[in-house]
Parts: sequence; structure tokens; C-alpha cells
Amino acid sequence: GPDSVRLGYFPNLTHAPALIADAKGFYAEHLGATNLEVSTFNAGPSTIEALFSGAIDMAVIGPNPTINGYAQSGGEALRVVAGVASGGAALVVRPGIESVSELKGSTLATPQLGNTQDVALRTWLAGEGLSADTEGGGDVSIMPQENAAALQAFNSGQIDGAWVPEPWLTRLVEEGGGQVLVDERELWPNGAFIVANVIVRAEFLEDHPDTVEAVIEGHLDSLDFIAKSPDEARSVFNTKMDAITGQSINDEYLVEAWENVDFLYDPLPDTLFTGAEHAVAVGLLNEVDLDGIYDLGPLNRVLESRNLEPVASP
Amino acid sequence: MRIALDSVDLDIRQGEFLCLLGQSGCGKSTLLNLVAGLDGPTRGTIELGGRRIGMMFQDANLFPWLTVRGNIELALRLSGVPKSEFNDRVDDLLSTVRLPGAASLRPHELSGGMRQRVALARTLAQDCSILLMDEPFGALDAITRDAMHDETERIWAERGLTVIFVTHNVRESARLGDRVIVMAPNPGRIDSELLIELPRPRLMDHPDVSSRAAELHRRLQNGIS
Amino acid sequence: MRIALDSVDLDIRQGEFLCLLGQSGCGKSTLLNLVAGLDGPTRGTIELGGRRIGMMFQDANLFPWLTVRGNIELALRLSGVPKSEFNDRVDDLLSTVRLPGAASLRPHELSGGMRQRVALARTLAQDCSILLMDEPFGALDAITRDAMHDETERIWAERGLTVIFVTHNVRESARLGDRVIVMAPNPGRIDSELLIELPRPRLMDHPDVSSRAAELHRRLQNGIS
Amino acid sequence: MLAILIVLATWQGIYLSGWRPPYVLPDPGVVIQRVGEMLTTAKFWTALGTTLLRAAAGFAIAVTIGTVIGLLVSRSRILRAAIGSLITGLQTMPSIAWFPFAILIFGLSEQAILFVVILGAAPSIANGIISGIDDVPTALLRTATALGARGFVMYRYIVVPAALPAYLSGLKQGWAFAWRSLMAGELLVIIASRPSLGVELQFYREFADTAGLMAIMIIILALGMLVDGGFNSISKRVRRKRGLTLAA
Amino acid sequence: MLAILIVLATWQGIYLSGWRPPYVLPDPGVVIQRVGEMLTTAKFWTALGTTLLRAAAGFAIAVTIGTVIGLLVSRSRILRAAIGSLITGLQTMPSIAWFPFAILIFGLSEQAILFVVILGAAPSIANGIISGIDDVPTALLRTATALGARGFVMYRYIVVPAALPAYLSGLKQGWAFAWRSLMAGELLVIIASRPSLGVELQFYREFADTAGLMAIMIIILALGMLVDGGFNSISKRVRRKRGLTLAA
Ligand SMILES: Nc1ncnc2c1ncn2[C@@H]1O[C@H](COP(=O)(O)OP(=O)(O)OP(=O)(O)O)[C@@H](O)[C@H]1O
Ligand SMILES: Nc1ncnc2c1ncn2[C@@H]1O[C@H](COP(=O)(O)OP(=O)(O)OP(=O)(O)O)[C@@H](O)[C@H]1O
Ligand SMILES: [Mg+2]
Ligand SMILES: [Mg+2]
Repeated sequence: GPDSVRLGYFPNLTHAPALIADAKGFYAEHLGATNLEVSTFNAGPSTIEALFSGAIDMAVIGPNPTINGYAQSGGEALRVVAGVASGGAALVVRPGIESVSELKGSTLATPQLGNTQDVALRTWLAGEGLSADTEGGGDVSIMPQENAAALQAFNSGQIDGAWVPEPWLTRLVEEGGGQVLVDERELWPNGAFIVANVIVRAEFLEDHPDTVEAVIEGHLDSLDFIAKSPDEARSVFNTKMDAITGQSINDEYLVEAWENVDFLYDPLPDTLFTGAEHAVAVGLLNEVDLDGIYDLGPLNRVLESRNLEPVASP
Repeated sequence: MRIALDSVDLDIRQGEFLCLLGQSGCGKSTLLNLVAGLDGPTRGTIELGGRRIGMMFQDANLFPWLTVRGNIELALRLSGVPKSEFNDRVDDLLSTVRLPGAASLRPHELSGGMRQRVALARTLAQDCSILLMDEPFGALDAITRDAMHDETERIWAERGLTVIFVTHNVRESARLGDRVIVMAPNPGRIDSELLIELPRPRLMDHPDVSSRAAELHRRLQNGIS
Repeated sequence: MRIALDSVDLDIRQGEFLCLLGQSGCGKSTLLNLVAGLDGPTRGTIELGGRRIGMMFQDANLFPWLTVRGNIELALRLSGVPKSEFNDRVDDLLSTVRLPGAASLRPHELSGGMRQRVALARTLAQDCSILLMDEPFGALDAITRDAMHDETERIWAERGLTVIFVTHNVRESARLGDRVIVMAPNPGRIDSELLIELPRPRLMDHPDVSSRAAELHRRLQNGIS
Repeated sequence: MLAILIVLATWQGIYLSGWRPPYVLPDPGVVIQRVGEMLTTAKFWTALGTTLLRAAAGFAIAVTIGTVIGLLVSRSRILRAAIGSLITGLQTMPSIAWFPFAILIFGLSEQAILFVVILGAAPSIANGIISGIDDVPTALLRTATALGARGFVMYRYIVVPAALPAYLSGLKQGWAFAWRSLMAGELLVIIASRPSLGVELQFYREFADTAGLMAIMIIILALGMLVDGGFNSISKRVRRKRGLTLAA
Repeated sequence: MLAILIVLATWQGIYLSGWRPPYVLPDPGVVIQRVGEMLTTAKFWTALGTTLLRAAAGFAIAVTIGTVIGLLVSRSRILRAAIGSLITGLQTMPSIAWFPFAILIFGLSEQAILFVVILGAAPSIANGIISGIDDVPTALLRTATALGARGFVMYRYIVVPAALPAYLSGLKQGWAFAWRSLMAGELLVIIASRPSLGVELQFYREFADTAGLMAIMIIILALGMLVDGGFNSISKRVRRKRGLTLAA
């Protein structure tokens, strides 16, 4: 194997398996002589930039940057090799809005124009017959907003609701007195849709498939640990968060938020493709060819060695 | 602390033309600054009886962002002259200092002597009753300087000004002064004074002026040796 | 375009002490700047024969971030004097200009005349064979100026310098010059010249000097009228 | 111009050497083509218009506030002791730190963006005028005092004109602060009907579109150079009038 | 000091009026307590140390590069025409635009952060020295020429000391740019074992911890004021030596 493998992730709830695997040494266990070098990021673009320029080999990242990175490099730069998390996003609105029809004329926030939640909100509104253009006009005015700003704007009554990921969802409910109008899981078959997956630099995958497998082994160990001892997993996660960011998530919120997220190894390719189609449909993405974005060989080999069902390739 | 001026005790009559003579560095400029209120004395007082003071510095200190006209107009404006009179007054003052064509030039386009004369014009533009002049004609040739002497004397008489005039030219002090104060250095102090009771206008090379100048020169030399 | 100097044609002998007289604004400083190579002539040429030029400006232009000593040392450094000699040379030069105690003062702490003398010391610190001086003693009292005349003459003779000396003091030009050039204004040009063939050292109030001064004064006055 | 050609040539050289794949280091030709394409879309011009308008408004207010504060601080010893250092302190505060306050005070509005821009630029402008005033030659101030200038008049006719060259260079720095704060601040409130350069820049990064990012960077660079040209021609004129230009 | 008290009093007043809930506008008392708590954690001091070290290193390099470029540009007409405006152009480029290049050239390393800091601060410093040099009085330059100063010697002994006050205020602006670029640049790659102020600031924001954010802002402000104090004492000394201080 190579001297080292460089992995990137965000200090973020949906990346919890990576934080925990890192903290508990699950990756290192399988990597043997290969060194693990971890970088943490706070946003997709720098992660993709780092992957593009060869500064990292693998990363945990959301579906949006994954699609963009794949499309911009003409399919050359990266491959998705495993899933990380599903769910954990919802539309939270202020009390008084009880149904879809009452959303008419309201202002809603999403984390970012064109990101997963933004596309989800637009797709859902369209399905409900409400118009919302990318310019902030229509029946519902959508204002893309950083999550922290959205919380503040919600708290001070400047927006009527927001479609946000965890732990913001819980904070909007707990701190802002909001209520969940739509849990995004309700909108997907099986209640599952991908919000984070593992990507690898295509060249690295080609040169060192064994190393990628080792990392996936660590990832699976982490998922096992989360499933078996959720309380301990939460505390490991929060300790690691604190180490990276100097902040930890309020324990009560964390319990609640944890409930809303499913950690998994299946990258749910169909939901990624559907998400991309939705984005194209609402005019936030150009038609892209995502053929070949998945390489589930390593994952399935690992699953096989553990006597688990292989995941379906698209 | 070095002491620039020590025990200077001086009464000046209103309307008097007083000249200050003294070796370089003896404290003449310092004394003028004190009178103008630009510096405060460490000890002692200066009584002015509420009169307005105009001062012409040893350096021309023209404002570089203004033309010659602008510099003089600024002084007029600060003296409360109505704007409508600016043009005439500036032209007047410029011909007084023999620079009729220089109105639109900028300070850096002037020769040293021209700058000094613009500074004089600017000072004369002020409405003041006490006029302090620090070596005002040091950079002028004899001919121009003679003309400036005549003008200064005329304005002094016309406006009833009190003038304190610093110079290092003994003959100039005898030409202009009602009284000449000779200062001595280290620390700066008044050495002696000489009343010049000659009729005006006087001529620079008149024998009476020459004799007073010689006397002053002698006193200066004594003060130094 | 205004023409500052028109058809100036001047040969200067090596080792000559040449004085320039002329009305304020007639182009004396401009001529020195041209000789020093600080400005280029619009037309015409200036031949120097490769000699090094030192110049003392009409304004002292001391460097405000340096002390008196620092200003003089800088000139020494730029002339390639070894550092070990700085102290002695600076002390020497300061006593030449009668400012032995001023080494550690800063320019803004000096009187006008003191600044001028520091500028003189700085110019003399240069190793040059042609020395241009623009009204160097304009801000000095008679006594100090006499001393400076003696020193200038001594250094001129010792170093075999060629000096071009601008002044507006006719008597000074007669005291110092081998030859005096009288300039006329509008546009600046050479009006006439006067050879001063008097033995040195001369005295300012010697009758021979006085007679030459009177003649120069007359010429100046004619040029103007 | 020459510098640009050299940069382009080097870039093309590195590109052709194949050091990095084109999605990391794009072909300069492609980037220039992208610039060309951008310049032909209506959206780009709307974005440019929005951003420039915000920049102009924010900068104008920042200049006013910065100048007034700078003048006050430079005048009064007490104020200088009280808030002199605070100005530099504010200057070092990153724009994003102001976001919560901007939203708190102004809501999700244009004013919130302007607030961030002003807090970014005004301190720098204030510092520019303070240091300009501190460097006004004492001789000129004494002369003006002797001419009877006091208080406001002294400032209006002497101090401000004397400090003008330094003030102008303070304004230039202030512009840079304003612009950079604006690029951040435009992400604060993405008013979608109003595309803006800051948002465009962010999107190109989001979409990992390196060529687009570089195209927008080139446009920002060009705008910056244009503004610099404006400032320079003003300060050149000021300098020439004062005889501050070197003959050669 | 007084200003701080006034700000605190107003803030306390608004807080007590209950205008906005405490998680939006926190109690000043709580914020000050948070500052106190921060100051007692070892982690904070590590973060401060890391950030200050980066700031110092980045600023030092930016000063070197900015000064050299500024000197070259101010000397040569060709260079000025070629890259003079480019400097201001670069100054207006937001830090995040440099991230891809920083990563491309330096990978995820301290150097990448320094790169962003240097690109942020060096143009400002270069502009500071250029405008300082442009304002050097012509008379002094002519005098120096007459004394035989040329080329490097002219710069070393005349131009640079004469431009020093303006240069110092350029450095102050440069520090502000460096600091703000650093706050952004530290987010480029978050090195877990190395906490930093930029990361702290960002995460207080991301966690919408308003009290913590304000605490860190107060610390940044205090640091900025400290640095300003340093610059001021230097430039005050320079000014006094030159007789630039107003007598009253
Ligand atoms: N700002 C200052 N700080 C300290 N000393 C000063 C300052 N200004 C002047 N001096 C000193 O005070 C003394 C008197 O200076 P002043 O300028 O009054 O002399 P002066 O009589 O006008 O001389 P000159 O004829 O050369 O102009 C000098 O020795 C000078 O060094
Ligand atoms: N930079 C400039 N631009 C335009 N005109 C100038 C400039 N410098 C000087 N002049 C003009 O050139 C003429 C000669 O100036 P110069 O300084 O040589 O006179 P000068 O003989 O030295 O006078 P003074 O005895 O007053 O010093 C003056 O009329 C002046 O207005
Ligand atoms: Mg004096
Ligand atoms: Mg002259």
C-alpha cells in the first residue's frame, strides 16, 4: 500500500461515522503500515479543491459537491465508494403555519441555492403546486442562507421557516419554537436519501484499491459501533467535535438530532440521481452525465468478507 | 532643558516701528512666536491689550495646494473680507510686492524671493494692528528690497500699525526702526537699545543711517566677542 | 511656455570665484540647477569636464529625520569618506560654521540661520571641485556672515575650488568674487560682468570694496529701470 | 499590459506541460473565452450593476462616516485616547463576524449588506485621514494659526487640503476593504432576484468550476485596476499641482 | 476606555429592554464572563498562539514582499505602468478566491494559509510605500541628488526614511488586511490538533453561539487595539523626532 492515505471530512453531524472512526482508531486498525492523515474542512468547495489538486485522497462529503466535482472534471477526478448518512433534513416553520396552503406568501430559507435541501424544498413546493423561482419570487420566497444566519433570522422573526439539515433542524425546533412541517424522509421511497458519502480520488482508487478497502473497513466498524452503542458513539462524536471546533453540540439536541439521521454504508445511488434530476428540473443544474460516478467494487468486496449483502450498483 | 530666552522685558508703544537685531540663533524668532501666541512662555507674561496680530514667518510657508492668488485670498477670507473685494485686493497686494503677473502661479513655481514677497502680501492681507515680521526681506536683492522698505513704511503709516521687525541687516534696522533692540545670545536676552530719531522717509545710504548702522554693528560685535 | 533663461553664455575658469547678482526671480537659482544637472536645458549645452559638483540650495533642505550630525555624516558617506573619520570631520565642519554645540539637534530645533549654516557644513562635507552656492548667507547676521566669508574663502583657496556664488548683496559679491556677473530679468540673461581685481582677504567695508559694490548697485538699478 | 502577457504565457506554459489536469488548472484560452461569454450575458451585467451599486453606496457612506470620525479623532485628544485604537481594532474584525449584528439590526435586507461594507471600509478611511492629518507639516499649521484660522475653518481650508494626498491613498485602501467586505457580505443575504458578483464568485466555487472562478477573478481584478486608475489620475493631478512629481 | 463603557452601558440597556431574546442579543455580563472563561482555558491560549504565529509570519513575509515590490514599482516607470494598477486589483480580490490556488500550490499546509495572508496584505503594504514615496518632497530628492545619492543609496538613505511615516500607516492597513485574510484562511484547512482564532470564530458562528461569538470578537478587538498601540507608539516616536507633533 502507499505510505499514507489522506482523508478529509467536516466536523458535522452527518459525518459522524468518520469522526468516530478517526477518534476510535478504526481506520488505523485496518490500514496497517499506511499512515492516516486527516484534514478537516468546513465547506464543500475547499474539500473538492483539495481533492482536485491531490492534497487529499478521500473525503466524506455531501451529494452536491460530489456531483459538481464529478461533472466539472468530466468524470475524471473522483468516484463514490460508500454511503455515510441519510435523512436528517426537514422543513421547520413557525407555529401558526399548519399546512402547505398557509405557506403562500411566506419566506423560507435553505442552506444554499442549489444544494440538497434547496432542491428538495423547490421540488416539494412544485409538487404541492406552489411556485418559487430561483430569483426569490413566486408564491413562496426562498432565501438561501447560511444555517447559523437562518437560525438567527428565524429567531428574530424575519423568515417563516427553513429547510435545514441536522442539528439545525433540532435547534430551530428547540430554540426557535418551530415545528416540523415536512420531514424529508417522508418524500423518499424507504424514507432514505443520501446526505453524505465517501468519495475517493479516481487515480488513488486505481493505484491503491486495497487502501480504499481498508478505509471502508474502518468505516463499517464505525457504523457497527454507532449501531451497537449509540450513547457512547454520541459522546465520542461530541468529544471529537469539541477537539476540532472548540464547540460541542448540546447533549439534549444531539440525542434528538441523532434520531433523525440514519448512518449507513449504502450510497443510495438512485437518490443521488433523483436529486440531480430534481436539480435539473428546478433549473439549478445543467444536465450532467453521472454514469460511472460509483465504484462499489471495494465496498462490496468488504461486505462480502463480512458476509453482508452487497449493495446494488446503479 | 535649554532656555531659549531669558528675562526679556520689553514695552512697545502703540504705532511704534521696532526692529530686533541679533546674532543667528539668539532667539529672535522665538520671541516673535511668543508674542504671536504660537508658543507659550515657560515663565512670564505677554500683554497685548486685545489687539489682532499678523505674522510673517522667516520661511515663506505658502500653502502648496493654492496658487499665489489662493494664498492671498485665504488670508482675506480669514480676515472676514467680503468675497466681492477679493479680486481687487489681491491685485493691489501683488502690485505692492511687485509681482503683478504671478497670481496664477503655484508656490513651487516661484523663486525664493518671490515666495517671500507673496508671504508678505498674504500677511498684509490680514486685518491686524500688530505686525510681526521675521526677516521678511532676507532673500531680496537690494533694489527690490528698497521698494519693499518704502511699501512697508507706507502701510505702517497708513494703517497706524505696530511693527516688530526682525532683521540681521543693521542698515535695514536703521532705515526702518523707531527703535532698534539689540539682542545677545546664550541665553537670548536684550543687550541694549538704540532710538533712531531720524526723519522719514530715510535712505539706506544716507550718512545718518550709516552712522546708526555702524553703531549697531559695533554693539553686535561687542555682544559676541 | 515661459522661458526662465535666455541665451546665457558663460565661461568659467577653473579655480575661479564667480558671483551671480540679479533681481529676485531673474533666474539665478535656475541657472545653478542647470549647472548642477538637476534640470535639463531646453536648448543649449553645459560642459563641465567631468568635475564633481557640490551644491548648496537657497533653502536649507535638511533631512528632518536626521540630526545635524546625521545630515553631515550622510554627505560624508555619499562622498566615500571612511566611517572612522566621520566624527572628526563633523566636529571640524561644525566649528567651521560656528555651531560646535549643535551636533545632536534636529532640524526643527534650529533657527533659520543655524539651518543655513548646517546646510553649508553639509555641502562642504562633499568632495567636489565645483561648488554652487545659492544665497548661502542670506539668513545670517553681519558678524556671523563675515566669519562665513572668511571660512568660505579659506576653503576655496585650500581646495582649489571653482565657486559659483549667488547673492543679492552687492557688497558681498564684491568682497568674495574674482568676477561678478550681473543678470537681468524677463527673460533671465547676462547683463554685464565686472572683474574685481582686489587683493585678498578683503574687508566688507574697505573703500575699494565699497566702490565696486556701488558700481554693481548702479548696474542692477539700470537693468531694472 | 506586459505583466499580463507574461502571466498568460507562464500560465499557458504550465498548462501545456500537463502539470495538473485542466479541471484544476484550466487552459487560459478557455478562461478568456469564459470571460468573453460572461460579458455577453444579461445576467452578468445585472450582477455587476447590483454589486457596483452596493459598492458605491457602501463606499460613499463609509467615506462620509470614516471622514467625520477621522476628523473628530484627529482633532480631539480625548477622542483619540478613547476610540483611536478602537478604529484599528474594528479594521481587523473579519466581515463575517458582523453578520449576526447586521441581521439583528437590519434584517435580511440590502441595508444589512451595506452595514457590513461600511464596517469594513470606514475604519480604514478614518485611519487614512488621521495619519494624513498627523503628518501635516507643523509650519503650515502655525502659519494658518497666525492667519487667524481656528477650529472648523482650520480644518476646511488648511488641514484637509494639506492631508489630501495621504487621504486619497487612505481612500484607495478603504475601497479595497469595502470591496472585499462586499464580496463576503453579498453572501449574507442572497436576494435571488438580484444576482451579484459575490454570489457568482461563491457559486463558481460551489460548482468546482475552476475556469469560471478564474474568469470572475479576472473580472474582479480588471474592475480593481480600473478603480485604481481612477484614484491614480486624481492623486496624480493633486500631486502635480503641488509640485510633488519627480522631474525624472 | 470611556468609549467601551458607553458601548457596554448602551448594550446593557438594550438587553434589559428585552428588545430581542438573549440568544440573539446576549447579556453583556454573560459575554464578559465568557471572555473570562476563555482566557482561562489552555486551548484558547494554544489557539491564540497558533493564530498570532501565523499572523506574524504572514505579515513579516508580506512586509518583505510588499516593500520590495513597492520600492521597485515606485522606482521604475515601466514597472509602474505594468503592474501598478495590478497591485490595487489584487488588493480588492477576496481571500476565498485564492483558496483553490493556495491548495493547488501548497496543498493543505501552513504555507497555504500563509499564501492567503500574504496575498491579502502585501498589495496593501506595497501601495502604502508607493504613495509614501510619491509624496516625498521634491526638494529633499533634489538635495540628495546634489549630494551624490543615486539608485540604491538614494532609496536607502533618503527615500525610505522620508516615506517612513506614510509607510508606517501603510503597514497598519497591511496588518488589518493580513489579519482578516488570516481569519478566512484559517478555515482553509482545519488542523484538529491546532485550534486557531479563525476556526473558533467560525464555529461560534456556525453553532449560532452569539455570546461566544461576541466574546471572541471582543478578544479580536482587544488584539487589534493592542497592535494599533504598538504601531502608534512607533509612529509617534518617528513624528516627534521630525517635529511633526502639534504643540497644542
Ligand atoms: N523647537 C525647538 N526645540 C528646541 N530648541 C529650539 C526650537 N526652536 C528653536 N530652538 C532653539 O532656540 C534658539 C533660538 O532660536 P530662534 O529661531 O529664535 O533664533 P533666531 O534668533 O531667530 O535665529 P536666526 O537669525 O538664525 O533665525 C536656537 O538656539 C534654537 O536652537
Ligand atoms: N518649477 C517651475 N515652474 C515654472 N516656473 C518656474 C519654476 N521654478 C522657477 N520658475 C520661474 O523661473 C523664474 C526664475 O526663478 P529662479 O528661482 O531661478 O529665480 P532667482 O533668480 O533664483 O530668484 P531669487 O533671487 O528670488 O531666488 C521665476 O520667474 C520663476 O517664477
Ligand atoms: Mg529666526
Ligand atoms: Mg533663487
